[in-house]
Amino acid sequence: MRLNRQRQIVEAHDIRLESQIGEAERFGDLMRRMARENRLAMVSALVILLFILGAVFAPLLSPYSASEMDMLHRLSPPGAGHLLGTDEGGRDILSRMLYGSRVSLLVGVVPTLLSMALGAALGMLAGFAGGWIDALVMRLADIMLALPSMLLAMVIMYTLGDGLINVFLTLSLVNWASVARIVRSQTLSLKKSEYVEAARVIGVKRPVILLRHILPNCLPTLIVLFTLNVPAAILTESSLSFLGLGVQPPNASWGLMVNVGRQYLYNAPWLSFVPSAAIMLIVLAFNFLGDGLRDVLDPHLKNN
Amino acid sequence: MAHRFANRSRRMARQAAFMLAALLFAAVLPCSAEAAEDGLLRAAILYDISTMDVAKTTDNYMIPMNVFDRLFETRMVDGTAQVVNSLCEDCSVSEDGLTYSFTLKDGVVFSNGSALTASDVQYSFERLLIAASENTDIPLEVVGGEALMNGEADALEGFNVKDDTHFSVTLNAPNAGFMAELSAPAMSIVDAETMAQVENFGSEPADTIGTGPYIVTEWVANDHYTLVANDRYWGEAPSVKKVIVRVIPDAGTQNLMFQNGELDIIDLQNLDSAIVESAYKPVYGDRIVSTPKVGLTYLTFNEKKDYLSDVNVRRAVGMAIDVDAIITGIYSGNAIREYGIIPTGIWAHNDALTGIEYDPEGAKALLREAGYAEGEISFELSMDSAADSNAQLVYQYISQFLDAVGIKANIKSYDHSAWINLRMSGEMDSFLARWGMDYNDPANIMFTFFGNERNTAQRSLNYPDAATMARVAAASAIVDDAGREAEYQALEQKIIGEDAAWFPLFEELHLYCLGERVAEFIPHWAGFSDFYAADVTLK
Amino acid sequence: MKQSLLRRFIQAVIVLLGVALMIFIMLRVVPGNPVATMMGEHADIDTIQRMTAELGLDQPIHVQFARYVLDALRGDFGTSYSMGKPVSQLMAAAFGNTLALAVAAALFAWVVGIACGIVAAVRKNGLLDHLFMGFSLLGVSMPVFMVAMLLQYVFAYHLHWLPISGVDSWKGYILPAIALGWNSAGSVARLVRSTLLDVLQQDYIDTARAKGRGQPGILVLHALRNAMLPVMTMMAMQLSSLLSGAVITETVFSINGIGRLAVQAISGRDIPLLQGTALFTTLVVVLGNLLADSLYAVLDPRIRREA
Amino acid sequence: MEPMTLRAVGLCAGIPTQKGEIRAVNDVSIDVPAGSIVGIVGESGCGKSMTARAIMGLMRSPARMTGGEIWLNGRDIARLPERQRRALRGSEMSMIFQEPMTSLNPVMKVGRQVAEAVRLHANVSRQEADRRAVEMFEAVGISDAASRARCYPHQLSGGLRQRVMIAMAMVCRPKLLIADEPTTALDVTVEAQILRLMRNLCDAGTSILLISHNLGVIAQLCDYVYVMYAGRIVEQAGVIKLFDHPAHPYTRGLLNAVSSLRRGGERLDTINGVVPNLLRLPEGCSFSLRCDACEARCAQEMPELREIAPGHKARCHLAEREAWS
Repeated sequence: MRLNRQRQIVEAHDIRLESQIGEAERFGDLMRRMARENRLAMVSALVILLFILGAVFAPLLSPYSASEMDMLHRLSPPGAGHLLGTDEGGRDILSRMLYGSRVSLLVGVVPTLLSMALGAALGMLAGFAGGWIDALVMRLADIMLALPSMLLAMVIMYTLGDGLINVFLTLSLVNWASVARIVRSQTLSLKKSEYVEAARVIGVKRPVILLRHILPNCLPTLIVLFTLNVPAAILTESSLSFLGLGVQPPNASWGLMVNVGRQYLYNAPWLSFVPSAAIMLIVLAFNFLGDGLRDVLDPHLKNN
Repeated sequence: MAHRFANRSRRMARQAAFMLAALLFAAVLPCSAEAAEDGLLRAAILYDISTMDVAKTTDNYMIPMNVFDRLFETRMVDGTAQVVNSLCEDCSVSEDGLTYSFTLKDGVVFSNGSALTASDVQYSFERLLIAASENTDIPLEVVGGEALMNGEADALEGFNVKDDTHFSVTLNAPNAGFMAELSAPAMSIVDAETMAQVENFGSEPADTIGTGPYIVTEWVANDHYTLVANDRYWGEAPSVKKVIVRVIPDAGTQNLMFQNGELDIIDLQNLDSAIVESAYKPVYGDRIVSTPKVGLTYLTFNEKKDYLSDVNVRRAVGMAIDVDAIITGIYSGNAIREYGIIPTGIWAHNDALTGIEYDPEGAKALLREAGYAEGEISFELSMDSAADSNAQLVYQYISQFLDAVGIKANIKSYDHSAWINLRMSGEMDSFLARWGMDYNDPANIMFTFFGNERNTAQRSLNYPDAATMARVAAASAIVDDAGREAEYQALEQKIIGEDAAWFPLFEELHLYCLGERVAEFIPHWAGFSDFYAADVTLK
Repeated sequence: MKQSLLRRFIQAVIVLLGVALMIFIMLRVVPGNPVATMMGEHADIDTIQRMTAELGLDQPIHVQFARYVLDALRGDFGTSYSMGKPVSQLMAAAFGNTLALAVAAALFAWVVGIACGIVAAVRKNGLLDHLFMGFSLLGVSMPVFMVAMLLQYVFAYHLHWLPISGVDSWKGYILPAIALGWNSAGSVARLVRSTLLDVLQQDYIDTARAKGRGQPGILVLHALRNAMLPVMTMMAMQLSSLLSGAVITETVFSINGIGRLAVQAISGRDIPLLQGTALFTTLVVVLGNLLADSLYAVLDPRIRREA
Repeated sequence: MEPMTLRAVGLCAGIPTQKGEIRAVNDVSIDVPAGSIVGIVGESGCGKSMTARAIMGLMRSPARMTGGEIWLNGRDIARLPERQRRALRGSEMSMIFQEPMTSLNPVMKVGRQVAEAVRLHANVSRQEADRRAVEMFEAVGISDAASRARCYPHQLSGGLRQRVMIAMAMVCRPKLLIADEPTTALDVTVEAQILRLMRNLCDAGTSILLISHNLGVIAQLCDYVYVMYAGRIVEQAGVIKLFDHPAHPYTRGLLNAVSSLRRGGERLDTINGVVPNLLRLPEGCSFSLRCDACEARCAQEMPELREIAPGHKARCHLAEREAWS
């Protein structure tokens, strides 16, 4: 009997230990579990890290200065001298990509996150509250969707100046409406589900319901929308540069390089393909990382 | 029983797939570009014209040039642009250079049969001052023009009609370039009788009647317009019987359509010179027509702004820029270096004129002597984002050249309207632009930029020397050509040589490429994109 | 239902007025004088001032706005400064092309998008899943002009299967529709996959399987209908953005559409044309969202009273 | 031997993971005689639901059946191709689940969801299927059946929804009904009605395999009971014999946890320790760690499921001694 008793005490002891460590360790554990189970998500996290490092250490890594024009080697294909070729001004594309990634990564991520946050909040509020709040938010969204975004960008530029912050503001204002509408549609059906009504019955305050019950269920859709809006933001930034908001020549961003490369698509396609491939890569990385996160965090998918 | 349901869905799926394949196959039947009927010329433009009424535009000249005539035309005659008679049979000028007596060609009719008379010419002058018109400066030179425009008079005093084919025009002040001005598209002759009956002259093809070699039969906004040979034309019937000009807003698409045989002529200025060098010159070498785009690409300095008000800074900027490198690097040699204001191809152009040469070290020394520290000077290079790709490259190349001598030229893009607005406000630091000549007379550029205090402010030059500007205004009135030429060249030396008020760069060449169906093409004397369809001969 | 439709109609009018007013205000803030732009390089200041006065642009803003609204109510949307033609006539011609292009692009996008989304969800983490998701991400991150020009270069220029530009025959719509729809297809596929994966985990799917319903039946009758709600919202918004014109595709394939008109209006500060295109876009957005909201009730009975 | 509706022999099912195969169902054999109600009881996670799903062929990927035979009305359906196996679901055998709240398609009328089962297995018109559905609603005790059929799930109470589930399962008169925790989500009064309904169905000729962790429900309804622990059957017997003479310590522990309520007042008897991790099962008897009567032999050697009395088997070395006391 004694043999057994000791074994039981040891087991009981383990259980208590585990519960005390609790939340903090759990997140680390989730990440390790994701790493083990979802190699793709880990590779994506690595790719994103590489891009960030490339942006931060652009001056050290870029073989040439990003704006040095060398008209003799104009539009030369990727090769010995220039790893990714040169652009219409004879500038080294690899260097411009590294410097350009600073703006493009920021422009791709920050305004998208802002517009997602704003859109999700207003969408949930509209869907959950209903009535005049819903009408007000949705009509505001209609106006934002209808207003010509270029005009909106110019208004922001001429009132608040042309800094990068205003590029973020413009892109967030332009994008939140579509996120709001999709989150609202999901909230409408989620709010009727039993666990939400149960929460309401026991008097849980509305914001807590939204955050703890509705938001996690919108997570998969939000992650998908994030991966769709990042490339759109990077490409839209270039149309803002033409208006004088954001990156100005001779500097460059990926979006600007893609659009300027348009005229040379037939005889120098790498001008557009290289930045476009970079955008594609970063989007793939965000997408698989998002999938990985969702699988780990989403209770439904835990069992398989 | 369950299986029947499964079978049915499988059968339906098979039928759908079959239908889809058939549909796809039908769509895939090769459709080659439809063969062009003979006598048809197919051309393309990037942006649609905004009007056919010459009074309401200062750049859409294709329809005015082909559907209307003027008293005179400017034509390339053995290499130089000459003013030749058109509707005007003969013209004589009074001793004091103020009164011009004209004899109209007899028997000329408009395309709707209405006869051309001197009163039509008078109506064409007066119309530019009454209707909401943009081209008032030439008719304003005629006596009573101001009064008519302000409504104090109901006819142009200086214009008197003797009979159907004779009339005379009296100017406020002698202007040697007047006959050249009458060949400008703005001075197209319209029919007074027709104008009284139609309401949509300029927007409806049927109401837009002229005496020219073509009539306009169709204009679908943002899509295309069609010109057909005018069988009542007084002159020689043109080789091209029909012209379809399509609006193709993408240069890449125009390039594909031309190489696919869907266009008979393509304006290569819309394509980047690198593409012209690699895709056109080796393949179509002999079918490329090149002519100077008579005008001037220049870099301005706003003398109201700090740093740019100092002539040493302006000279140093000039010395820092290697214009020849720009011409070879960006324009692949398709441009002529310019040193003054009056561009090559315009009367009184001074070939012997020399200017600031590329000397970066000299520029640095000059700046040091003038007391500027390295990198102290900075100003804004305002770029119109609607400018073509070559121009945008020149901006960046200039910025790099200036950076090399320690001058910070920060490029800032503007959308088209904002750019024009800033320039006209007189507050734009510096910008690069091209002025295309309307008619073959130095005043068309000299007066526009340095004619008076308001003109130079409107171009953000703010040239301070009022005395010189007075001389420029007066130069138009010099009657004898030799004296007038000497005066213009002296003014050029003062404004550019001494004051370096702006930095002239070059005059672009305009390249066109002809399709197999075109035998010969004579471009517009000033290298406009618009051309006389009558100057095209098909095979 | 009738009562809520009336409410929505009133809200639509408010939105239309709101957009029109905001555009007037925005044009005040943004520099650029339409007359100066219209007249180009060679115009001088006197003429510009005279023309500005003639067009009444020097009036105070509320006068201009009131006059615009009154004219609009009478159906007169003014004459475009830059095109010299009545705005309504320009819009009518352009809308025909844009409508055809939008419908073709939407059909392509939704058929391909939903199909790829379903297959990717069913074959989760399989080869097809990664292939389709790769295509959809390619579609989302490749700029529209690149897709358009490549399609044009290969299928029109090299293979001569389809016209390079212009939409005189229905074949002219195929390439632009694919170029325009490609991006939307990518988004729809991504969302369908994600929501479908979520729905396939639900208990009622097991019930359906317990009833003996096969996988295709489950997908169409049970899973898809539940998964479509957020997807349908995205599709409604895609349709309204397609209907408000696609300037890049219209430019590459030389289609006279609303997109080009709108961009021309903005860069030329062509106020009547800008108001016309913006109000049209607002109408399309409002109707699109109204359609989407009312379809919610059809799709999800739980929301029937709400919408 | 009376005809057997269901004979599952040596059923095995598992979930492949990076760390190895989780053997959730390990050599489980279950017989359901015609017209009887057989119960499977055990703590959650012991594999009883997985067994039910294995029999129905509704494994949720990546879980999958790895072995064993399933005889339904004298035919082994385990190896049937999916298409034929599917034809049986809903017609020969059907299943109802624990959560009535989420087991019905929220966007489809309940009547149509039941009619769908009819149309899947009987080649009848839509009207005929609807009629049968309404008829079935009345059979399961749903009042005002016709209008209820036109409602959507969220408009019905939990009890009603479970009745709809039962109607859906029974509409094609299946020989076998598998009920996975049918009344767990319902309150006691509704639970009683549902149990009475199931008893009537059984009397009408449908054999029922009831999965539950609630010994009260098992006692009230079942004729024969299987006790499962850590993926294996540890004891099986007639319901009376099992409740009176439990042979396996685990069964006794379960019964003590329930019976102590009747004695009132004192602390609840609990089985100490936790259900072991299926990946790291202890040597010998899986219950050894938590068993009070554990001996050295139990820790080394896995006991056989031995017949210790007619119709009464137990998987424990000391089973005989317990049976007598």
